Amino acid sequence: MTKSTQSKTLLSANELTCIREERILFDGLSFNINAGDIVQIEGPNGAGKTSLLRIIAGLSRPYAGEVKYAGEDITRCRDEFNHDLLYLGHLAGVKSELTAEENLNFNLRISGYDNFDTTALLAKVNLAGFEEALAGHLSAGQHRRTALARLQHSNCKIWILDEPFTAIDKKGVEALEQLFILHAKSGGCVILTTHQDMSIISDDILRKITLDYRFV
Amino acid sequence: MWKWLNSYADPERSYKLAGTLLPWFVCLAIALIGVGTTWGLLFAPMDYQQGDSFRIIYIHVPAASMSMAAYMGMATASFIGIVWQIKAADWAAASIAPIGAVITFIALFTGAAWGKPMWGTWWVWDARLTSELVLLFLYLGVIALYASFEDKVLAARAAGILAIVGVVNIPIIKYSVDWWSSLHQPATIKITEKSTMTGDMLYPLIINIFGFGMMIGAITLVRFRAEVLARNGMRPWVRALATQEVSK
Amino acid sequence: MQFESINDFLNMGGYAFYVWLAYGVTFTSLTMLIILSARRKRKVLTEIASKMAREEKLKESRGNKL
Amino acid sequence: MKRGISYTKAFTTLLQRDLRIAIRHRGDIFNPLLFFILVVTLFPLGIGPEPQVLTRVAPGIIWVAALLASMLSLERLFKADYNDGSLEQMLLSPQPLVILVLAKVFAHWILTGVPLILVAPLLAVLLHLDSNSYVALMATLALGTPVLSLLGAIGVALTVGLRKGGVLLSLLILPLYIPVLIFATSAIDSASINLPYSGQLAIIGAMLIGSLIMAPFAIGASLRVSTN
Repeated sequence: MTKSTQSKTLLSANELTCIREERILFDGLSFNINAGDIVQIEGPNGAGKTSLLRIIAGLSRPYAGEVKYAGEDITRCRDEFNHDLLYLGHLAGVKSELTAEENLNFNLRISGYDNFDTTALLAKVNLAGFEEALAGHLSAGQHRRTALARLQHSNCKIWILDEPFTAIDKKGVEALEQLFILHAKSGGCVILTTHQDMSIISDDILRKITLDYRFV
Repeated sequence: MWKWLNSYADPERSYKLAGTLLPWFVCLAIALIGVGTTWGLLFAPMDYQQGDSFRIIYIHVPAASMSMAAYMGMATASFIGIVWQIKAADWAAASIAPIGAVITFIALFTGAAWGKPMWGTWWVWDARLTSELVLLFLYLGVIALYASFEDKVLAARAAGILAIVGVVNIPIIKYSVDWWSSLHQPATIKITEKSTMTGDMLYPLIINIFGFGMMIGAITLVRFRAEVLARNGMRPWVRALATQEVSK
Repeated sequence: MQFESINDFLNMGGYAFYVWLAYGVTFTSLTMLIILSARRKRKVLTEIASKMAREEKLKESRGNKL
Repeated sequence: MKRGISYTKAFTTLLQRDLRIAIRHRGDIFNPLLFFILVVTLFPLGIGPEPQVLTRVAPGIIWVAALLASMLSLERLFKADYNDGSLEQMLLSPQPLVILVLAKVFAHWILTGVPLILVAPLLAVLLHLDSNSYVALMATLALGTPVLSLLGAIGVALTVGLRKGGVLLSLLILPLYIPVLIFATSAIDSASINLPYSGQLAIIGAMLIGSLIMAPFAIGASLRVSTN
């Protein structure tokens, strides 16, 4: 925490309000996310964790307030912001008609990368030998790993991950945690939600933003 | 401009502003339509070709011209709502849509009722009627789209995009329908022959056109007020109104 | 005045059916629209009130559990 | 890690992916085509087999069937991507959304519009279309079906997040198809009586250019609303 407060602000949320079906999920929510931060959004089901992540990623528009990237509203500098953003939602964005390799290939290409070794990247997420398997035939965990393989080859500073550990085994979770720490140390930030306890990322390096379930 | 708009974007203020404007619109609408219709029905001279059936003009033409104007108004409101993110504009657009649809229906129906004595059949694929029919579909599309989103903030944006797409297309549709009808049925009786209208026939028509405009404005204000309340149900001032209403 | 008598007026030069049909339908549909629009405010407010009551209940039951 | 690919590359990458998926899922190509053929064959059964009557109504039937087939097939344009999260990734990719949207619509047109154009002469034979009109039929379909895809994609993008899309979609987009229908059938009619029809073609061409320029923005904005 102490270290990160001095470093550069990557994202700042300013008085965010989110209303879904006439119910206020949160309002007046402000925070900064700096380079080097690993931030966990926590709260009970229905508190608006996913909604908050989607607002920060620029997928949803807040009812009021704004998210700023490099001092500018993200809806006004989408191209620059998207260049620095890696978002993985509940849905992995993996096509079941394509093989693991084709999926990764496409996802990286469309993010602008041109030069990479899919086999090596898939091996890093323990999918060696599954390159040619259709994603639809993979198990839930492998399916998820196919999506997560993108993290292995990313120079985006801002990672926004909604439940990244779902369906991932213990060893896989540890590997991911290590990857997050590495990413934070190299000047990036990770914003995530999870219901699992993390073993390597201890509370002293983890920042938490807590959302409460509200009735009104 | 947008600073000025923004000061009215505060829901409570726009609710109250609509409340202040409402009586004026209502009075003007009643007065204008009252005068225009009485004049048109009782005092305007008979058309030498169409006889008294032409008196339908005093509702058909105002409805037809206002149906288009209401669509433009709705699309403008949507555009303001989408570009400047002013929610009051979204609510206004949502309030106009059903009114526009009813007005368009009136234009269609009166057109048909006029067509029967003139052409001997209820429906002719005349350019004006066909355009009105398409306009009705456009309205219904906007209304249906707005209704099918649970989240009304999204609903307004989606319906707004559709309304704007519609506005871009309306001239093209209108042009193509006019062209098509000239292709398929040359020179039938045009039901609104401007040149033969004398002043005495024309003035009530113009009065009624303005009257219809005012009436649409008045109904829009009524619906707008309800829409503001519905979309701001979580705000204290609306809740206070709700408590008052129930205890009454 | 274009018409000699009330009957003459109602007859509309033989086009009574079409003219009055057009005016009638216009009048009815506009009246219906106006009534429905005017009623909306009350409907919305009662809905909000009942929602408030529901929330109150929910809050109480939650409060008891915790 | 160098980054940045050209627009062309982004376009072709997405185009290739969509074509590859469609080839692995062939039903998606054939169903709308089958629908097109079936609708057209129903008409002679409905209005009688007299060649003169069929010749007269053939342009209209083929074009209305094409509108319906195009609309039917469009329904799935963004559905799968929406359901598996690829659409979100598209919206968040650093590539301009307009390019990606164009690639998707183009892929869809190749898969459904082109087969439609290819099978149309066959149906024209069944409907005794005037022999002068074949070129006009093909030309209007070639220019008109992309317009249908582009305009339709707006409606699809607006309804992709809704559970009950079908009927609503037709209400949203069929009115927008009217000008294409009018000018296309009139071009074919003109051709059958040996009149020039380049005017109508030019108008459809103008609509194609107009929708190519404007529709992608509307589609992009609609997708942002739908994924909200």
